[in-house]
This record gives sequence, structure tokens and C-alpha cells, in this order.
Amino acid sequence: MNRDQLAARVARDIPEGAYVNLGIGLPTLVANHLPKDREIFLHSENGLLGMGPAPEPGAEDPDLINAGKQPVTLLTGGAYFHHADSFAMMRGGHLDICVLGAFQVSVQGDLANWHTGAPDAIPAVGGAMDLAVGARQVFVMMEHLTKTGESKIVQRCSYPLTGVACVDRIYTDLAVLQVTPEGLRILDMIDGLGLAELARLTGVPLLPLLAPIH
Amino acid sequence: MNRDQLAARVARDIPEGAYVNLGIGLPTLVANHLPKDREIFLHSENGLLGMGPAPEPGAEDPDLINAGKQPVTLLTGGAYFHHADSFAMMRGGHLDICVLGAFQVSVQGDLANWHTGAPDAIPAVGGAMDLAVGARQVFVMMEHLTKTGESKIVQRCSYPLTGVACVDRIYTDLAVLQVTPEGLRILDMIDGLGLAELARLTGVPLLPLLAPIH
Amino acid sequence: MISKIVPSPEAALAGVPDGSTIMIGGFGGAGQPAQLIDALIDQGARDLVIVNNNAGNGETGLAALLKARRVRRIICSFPRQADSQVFDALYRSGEIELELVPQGNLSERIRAAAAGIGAFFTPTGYGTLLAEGKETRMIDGRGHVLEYPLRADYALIKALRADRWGNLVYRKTGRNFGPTMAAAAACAIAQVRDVVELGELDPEVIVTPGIYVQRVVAVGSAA
Amino acid sequence: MISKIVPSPEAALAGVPDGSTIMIGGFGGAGQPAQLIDALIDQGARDLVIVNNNAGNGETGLAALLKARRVRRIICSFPRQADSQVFDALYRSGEIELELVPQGNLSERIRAAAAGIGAFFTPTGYGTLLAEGKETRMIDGRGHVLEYPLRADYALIKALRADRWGNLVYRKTGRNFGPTMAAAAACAIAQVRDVVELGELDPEVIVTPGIYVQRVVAVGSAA
Repeated sequence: MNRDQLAARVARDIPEGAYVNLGIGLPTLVANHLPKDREIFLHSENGLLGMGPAPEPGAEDPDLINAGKQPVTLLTGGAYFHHADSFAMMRGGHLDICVLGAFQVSVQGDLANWHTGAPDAIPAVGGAMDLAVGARQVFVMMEHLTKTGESKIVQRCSYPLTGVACVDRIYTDLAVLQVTPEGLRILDMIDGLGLAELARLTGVPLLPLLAPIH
Repeated sequence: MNRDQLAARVARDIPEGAYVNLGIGLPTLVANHLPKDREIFLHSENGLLGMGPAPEPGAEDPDLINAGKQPVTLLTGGAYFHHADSFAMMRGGHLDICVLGAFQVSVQGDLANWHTGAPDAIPAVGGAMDLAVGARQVFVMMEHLTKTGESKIVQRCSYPLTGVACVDRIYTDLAVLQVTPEGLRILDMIDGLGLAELARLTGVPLLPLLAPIH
Repeated sequence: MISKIVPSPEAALAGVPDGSTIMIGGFGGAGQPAQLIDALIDQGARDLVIVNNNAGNGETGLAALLKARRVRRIICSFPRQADSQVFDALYRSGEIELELVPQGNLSERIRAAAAGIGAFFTPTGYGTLLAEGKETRMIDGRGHVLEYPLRADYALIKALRADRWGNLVYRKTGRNFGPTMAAAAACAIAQVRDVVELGELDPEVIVTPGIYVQRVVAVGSAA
Repeated sequence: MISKIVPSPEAALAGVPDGSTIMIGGFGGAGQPAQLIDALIDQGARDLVIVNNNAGNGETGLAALLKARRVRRIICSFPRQADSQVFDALYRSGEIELELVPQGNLSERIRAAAAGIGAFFTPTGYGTLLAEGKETRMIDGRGHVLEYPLRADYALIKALRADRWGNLVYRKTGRNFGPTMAAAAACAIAQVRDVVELGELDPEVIVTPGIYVQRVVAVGSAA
């Protein structure tokens, strides 16, 4: 599954009427795949709700940007607000879903996505920790494996945490996993991948698909 | 000094450009005596800044009232905001002066103005405690003596407190007193009243006028 | 297509269970959602906890809800008024519980619930009867009281205009508790004078974004 | 007659002493008070503590202030960016202190200062490096960190329009930190595109009431 297919897979699970924040990077792609027949409200933490697509070239407005500092548009019916109000909206549990990238997710739903922990790294956190604790459901969207073939789904994160037990669901290029008190439950897998193979690649115990969810 | 003279005395000490909240009751009269040549910004805790005088009869607007629930007007340049923002404005120390009525004020500046403490009284506090702690300067405006001739300025309040050590200055029909770490200092007295007589009526130690303040 | 508009106050109040905590906006008559309160009376839920600045005036609105013995507990800042006789009688006879909260702490506790703040230290009320039994702390030499968020199952508020996404604007001091109560309630219900087309509310001017509003009912100029 | 309008950015920055804590609004280019930052560079105050979301980009604005060795400490949420080379070099050589704060805690600490809140418990950052050494508490089964207000001597912000009382309206996402920083600073300085007559700003639409603003300078469409 390539990045666009992964974005489309996440988009499929976002229902009409949902208030959603798409994190910087890979999650941004989800916007391109939201079904056109659903009204979905995108939030950007710098102070807008009802974010629309990128403007036509030449129509960029330096006062209308998203959290990634890219030019965006506002849908008819959208609204602006200040930063403290915007983060209150996030922290207060008003967003239905946020979609975040990650370095690692643990079986308990711990998230690491802000800091490699390298001794010479200059840290930068932005709104990652607020999104991790604030949304009703936190979806992580990432490659299943690192470039060197290690699982990004781990028993315990080795990178510094962004939030504790905050992830609800993990979307990777191989599978969709739900974080449950019993462990990670498989919700979906790509065609042709067996459970044994997925478990081997992942390196942590996985609970099998219970029944079709739709 | 009658109530209007007292209100005029308080009004004299409110400088141009001051942001001021006038409490319910006696302090409301101060508005009528503010010098017309000074721009002074009146705040009302239900969510307006730049409060104007009462409307002409027949021009009342049920959506434009003050904290005493009386119809008011908004000056050109005034603004509306919500309750939490309004109390943030008060609590955050942005008002220069609030003027409050009182049952009692202690020599330390403790204020009692919300509750008689009578066993069958139904308590009601409103914004009194917020005003007491929030403004940069808290002026109390009251009769010096109760109807039975007891001093309302006391060593220690017998009524339940509104705020601890929050009063800066006391305006009565007899004198103006500043709360200082050394005790109550006389700033002004009505003509014909002697220091000894004021001290006798008040019943707590008073520090004499140091020098003219203006 | 999302529309939060419901056809009537009755529809707006549908499904409120007994035992609900309900915030009711308004300060005096300004911002008071009179039609929604009447619909709540008709709806029949009982054993309610009500959050409002006052405790009812005269014999109508919140006072009528109290009189119908539908309220177990009221959380407010200023219950006693010249015309609060319904509350006064219930309180004196022990038929209603009162939690008295300084007005700014009431507002800030509602705001904390809306904003996901777990608790906050406030100077308001420190050293008074209303802080008795509460945790206190000196911060920068000043006494503070620890206060907790105030959440609700429902908020009944009044605004001037709404669109189908639930965006709201208010009118003058009618704004008062509306924005924070809407955001602190699981289900915020707004009565408005007019419903307008999407886009008619300037995005710079929307006070309550639709995310905080679940149901909207237009009541016309009666509101 | 009260007028908060000053004639130039230079006049707006007059009197800033060494050692000041200065909040600077803006998120990316939106809401960035570029003319005020340039005037601060010209003004000469040093040993500054700066509060901003970022730590400068490229070689201009905040980055130029840093490069001139005028900043002792920066409090921000996202210092490291592709073009934060000035900050990066100062940080690696130990010439600047960094206090890294999650963005929502940064906003809420500024808001707490503005609102007179002594401290607050927030879930953001609990269990992470950025909560190390901080007081924590479980509230309703959830971990929280205690955070304190962030005050400033000055705030430099950008708005769209102002009147002589200092009432402000903003433009789109340029609003960001402006309203809370203005309210958290002893002296808030706003650069605006236009100064309008008193009364031209609709009282329903004013985002920052003039009580929070001490100085206003019009910079025209250059802003």
C-alpha cells in the first residue's frame, strides 16, 4: 500500500460530520481522499475550523495558512479563532479524530512522534502533545516498518513519548490495528498478507480480526 | 456628606483613561459624577466595556443591561465579550479601579459585603469576590456608621469575608482612608470634623494626614 | 449534508434523561433561552442539576421548572433576589440543594470543562466561606483556591443567528454564558432568532464555532 | 481624550529596558509584527527573554534579533525548523537558553497570566520529557501536569485595524497569539494596517478590547 492508498484507507473511516485534525506530514494527504459526498470539518491548530484545500497558484494569502504553515483556504461556513481558543478546542475533547504521524507506537497506545532523543537533536514539539491528549480518537498513520526493517509498533517506545496511552488506532501500509485493553487487535490487513507474517514483522502479540466491522 | 456628595468625592479621584467597575448599589451613583472632560471606561461584569448612561425612557434594550440588570447604553468605541472573558479581565488585574459597597472593612483591608451571616439568610455572592481580588485598586464606598451608630470600619470583620486584605481605600460620608501596612491613614476628612472625633467614631487607630496629596 | 437545525423547541429537548446536568444561559433576561426552558418543562425530565447564574425569577422559566419540583440541585452565583420566592421556599424547606459559586469561578469552571483543564488555582474566594473545605495554596505570596471543571450533559442557550453547521453569533450582553456553556456541554442546544444560509456569518465574527453546538432551533423574534 | 496611537514603530518601542520579557505574536508569517521586531532591533534592549511560537526563521526578524545576541532565553514550542540556523547555532554553542513548551500549554500559560489564574492542571505533556520535574496529579483517573502563568513586560503583536482606544480586529489566521499575548503583557504594542475612527469597529466584532492595548502604530499595507 503506497502513501496515497494509506491516506485513502484512513479517509474511508472518517464519517460525515466529523471534526478532524490532520497532523503535519503524511496525515495531510488524508484531506485529498475524503469522500466528496461527506461534509467533514477540518481543524487547524493555528486557529481555523472548516479548512479547505490549497488555493489556486497566485491566490495564496499569507494570513491564511495551516499548522504546517502552508497556504490553505476556508470553506464557506468556516470560522477563525485565536490560539488559546484553538487549543482549548483540542484539549477539551471536541475533535472527533486526529490523525498523527509517528516514530513508534506501543501496544498500550503510547505515542512517540516528536523527538528522536538523539543527544545533539534540537527538540521541537509544537502541538503534537496537545493533539495526542485532546481528540476523542487518535489515529496514527505511518509505515509499518522503519527504513531498516524494524517494527514501529513496539512493546515499549524507545523514543521520548508524546503522550501516554493516547493512541486508539494504527493505520500502516500493512494493516489497521485497534489499541484495546487486551492488546492490539487487527481490524484490517492488506490482501495477500497472512496473520503469521504480520505478527512476525510486527514483533508484538496481535489479536486476530474478530468479525467484519462494517 | 450625602450620597451624591460622596459619589462626587469618589469620582474626583478617578483619572482620565481609567478602566473602572462600579459595583451594584451606592457605587453606581459615581457614574453620574464622573467629570465630563475625562474619558473613563466603565466595565460591567456581564460582558461590556465602555458602558454609557441609562437609555432614554422607551429606548431600553433587554439585551443591553449592566451587572445590576438595569438597562444601559454602550459608548461609541465600547465592546461586548462573554462572561468568562469578562471575569478574566477582572481577575487578571486589568481594571484600574473597582468601587464596591461594604458592610464592614477591617484595618487590614478585609472586606465583608456579600452576606450578613444571619442563620436564615439565603446567601448570594455574584461577582463580589471576583471584583474584590481582581482590580488594581479596590475602593470601598459606604456610610461610616451603621444605622445604629456602630463603625463599619473595624479591627476584624464580624460578617463573612468577601476578600482578604483586598481593600486599598475607603470613602465614607466622613473621611477618606488609605489602607497601609502601618494601618489606616487619613487622606481627607469633611470640613468641621476633628481627628479626635473621627477616631472616636471609628473605634480603630487612625494615622493622621501626612500632607496634601494633590 | 450536515444540518443541526431542528424544527421545534420540543424536538430540541427530545431525549433529555432524568438526572441530567443542564446549563442554562442568560444573565437577567439577556441571553435567557426562554423557549427552551419552557420546552424542558414540557419535556418532563426530573431530578435535574441546573447550572445558571441565578435561581429563577418570578413564576416563569427556571422558577417554573423549580416549582414543578424537577430540580434536585442548583449551582449558581446569585440565587437570592427580590423575586426568587420559588427558590427561597424550596431552599428553606430543604427541597433543593444549593452550590453557591462566585460568578467568575462559575464562569471559569465552565470554561475549564470546555478547555480540558483538570483544575485551576484562582484567587477568588480565598479566605472566605465559599472556599471552606477546598484545597488552597500560596502562589507568589497570594492565596489561591483549587477549583474543578463544571461539565454538563446539556446546555440551553440563546443566540441571535445560526447557520446549519451550528455557528452562532450573539446580541449585545445576551452573549454572557452562551459561548462557554455550549462548549462545556455534551449536547448544546441553541435557540436563535434567525437561521441564515451557510456563509452569511462572517468567519471573523463567529463567536461560537459549530463544533460546540449540537442542535439549533429558530424561534423568531419571540426570542 | 485618550489616544493610544503613536507615530512610529520607534515611538512604539520607546523605553524597553534591558532584561525585559517580550512576547512576540505570529505563527509563521501570519500575524508576525515584522515592523515592531525591526524597531526592537533598532531600539537596542538586550538580555531579553522572548516568548514566541518559534525561534526565528532565515536571517530577518526574530532571527536577526537573536543573531545580534540580544536574547538570553527563548520560550517557544517549535524552535527547530529548516531555516532556524541562527537559533540552532546559538543553542549548540550554549549562547541561548531554551524553554520548550507544548504549544497548547504555551497558549494556556499566556491565557492564565491574562486571566489571573495562579496555576492549572493540564493533561498535555503528562508522562513526557517536557513534564520532568513538574508537579503532577491524577484527576478523574487521568494524569495532569501543573503549569504556571507566563507573563510579559511587553507584547508585540500585529492586527488588522485599531481605533484610538486600542480596540483591535485581526485578519484570518493572523489572529493566533495576538489576543492572549496582548492581555498577558503589562504593555501591549500593536502594529496595524489601519487606524479607524472610534465607532468604526463593530462592538460585537472587536476581538481585543482596548483595555489590553497600550500602544498602537499604523504601518499601512506593508504590514
